[in-house]
Amino acid sequence: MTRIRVQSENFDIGAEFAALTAERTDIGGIGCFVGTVRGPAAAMTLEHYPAMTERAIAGIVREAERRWSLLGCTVIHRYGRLLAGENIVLVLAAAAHRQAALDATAFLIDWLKTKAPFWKKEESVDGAEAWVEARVEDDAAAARW
Amino acid sequence: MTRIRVQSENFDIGAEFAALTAERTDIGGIGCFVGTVRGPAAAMTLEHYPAMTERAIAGIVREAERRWSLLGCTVIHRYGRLLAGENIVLVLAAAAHRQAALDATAFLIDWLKTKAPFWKKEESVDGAEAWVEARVEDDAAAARW
Amino acid sequence: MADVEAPLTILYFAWLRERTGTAQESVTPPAGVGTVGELIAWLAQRSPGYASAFANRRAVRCAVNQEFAEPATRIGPGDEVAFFPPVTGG
Amino acid sequence: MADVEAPLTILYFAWLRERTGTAQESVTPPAGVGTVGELIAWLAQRSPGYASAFANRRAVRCAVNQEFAEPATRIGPGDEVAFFPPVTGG
Repeated sequence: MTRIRVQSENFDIGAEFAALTAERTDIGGIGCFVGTVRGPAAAMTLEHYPAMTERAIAGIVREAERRWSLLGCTVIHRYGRLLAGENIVLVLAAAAHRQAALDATAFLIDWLKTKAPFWKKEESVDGAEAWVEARVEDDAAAARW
Repeated sequence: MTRIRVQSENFDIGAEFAALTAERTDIGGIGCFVGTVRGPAAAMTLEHYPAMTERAIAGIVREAERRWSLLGCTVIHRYGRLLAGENIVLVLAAAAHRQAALDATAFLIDWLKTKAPFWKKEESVDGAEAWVEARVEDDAAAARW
Repeated sequence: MADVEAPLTILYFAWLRERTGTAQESVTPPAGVGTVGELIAWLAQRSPGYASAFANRRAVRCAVNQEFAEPATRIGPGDEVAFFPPVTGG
Repeated sequence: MADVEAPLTILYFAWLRERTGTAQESVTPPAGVGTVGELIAWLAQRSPGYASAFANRRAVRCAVNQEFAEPATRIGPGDEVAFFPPVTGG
């Protein structure tokens, strides 16, 4: 089962694990990644391209499902203004064996970072704003898969 | 902050995330792995070596902290009889950047699998019992780090 | 596909939106504008703000009808073309 | 370190516990038993159950005082020695 949501509100990590694994006895491992707003930024505003975002994420999830035998997958990405420490993104990947679950989790976040249409603007504590620049390391991380 | 627990009762994944990240603004990503009892086994009994278990896990966590700049780490491992679908183990690793969080998570579960003193006995649906054999793949996964 | 003559919907995100001063517009490029690259060249000469938005072509990404596109990607009547910096979500 | 003459605490886990029929015991090995490997050789000749537990030495792991040990690891008076199969937790 694939769940994709793009939303401004926070997500409930425990509830998402429960929804992914409820009534299942074929899962052996669930990999998870949660990305959060890291200081020293006071806040971050995430802009996205609504008409494209869900389909871009769905394409990334399909690619993960093509590469690994996944038994379920959840991607939730927030947009809007988020304070330091708040959750930005949740990735869950369930599989019979841990290696598939862990690899798919890393793949999903690496590709989300470079292929999902989100842009971050950071606010420093003194109120200055700056668009976050794409990192070369992120391209390298996405390209290794 | 390092949290290690060896217990028979289940754990609350959402609460463990919350405890790891509460009041923190230095974390950029949290990696997580949850291992579960996978069918067709009806249940599994986990035996462990109480005097050694926590110190073995603490040694594995120290090794992770030596290799990556972690901002927090949680390992909870259950013992006793667990039904298919139940949680066995939780690993959380928080870091400023996602690669450290994801790598540390994979490292921790790979090393727990081969260096923490737990043994699993599977019960099939017809009541037959058998000790789970160590897998060569697990040794290979632990050795790659 | 023929050169573009019917309106295109163009979207701008992040600092491209700020520099062009436009989030969305409907434009009809002149004959001869048939690819993303040709569209960029035409847009860039419309105003200093647009010129600034497209000054560093290597920093500009594009999607046509919500799929990532290249400078050589052909565009046609009614297409939705979006310009934005390299993505930084996740 | 001298040969073992004082009691050792020995623990058995998983199928080693089942085959020896023992979870924990206190033993005083004879002089000449100063390493894990020597202890295994001595234990294995105590009964058919113990022989069966230690029949495949490659399948037996050991910890001395809660630290993983090798056949060459020396053991001394009062040590806690545990025998178990390769671990399968996680």
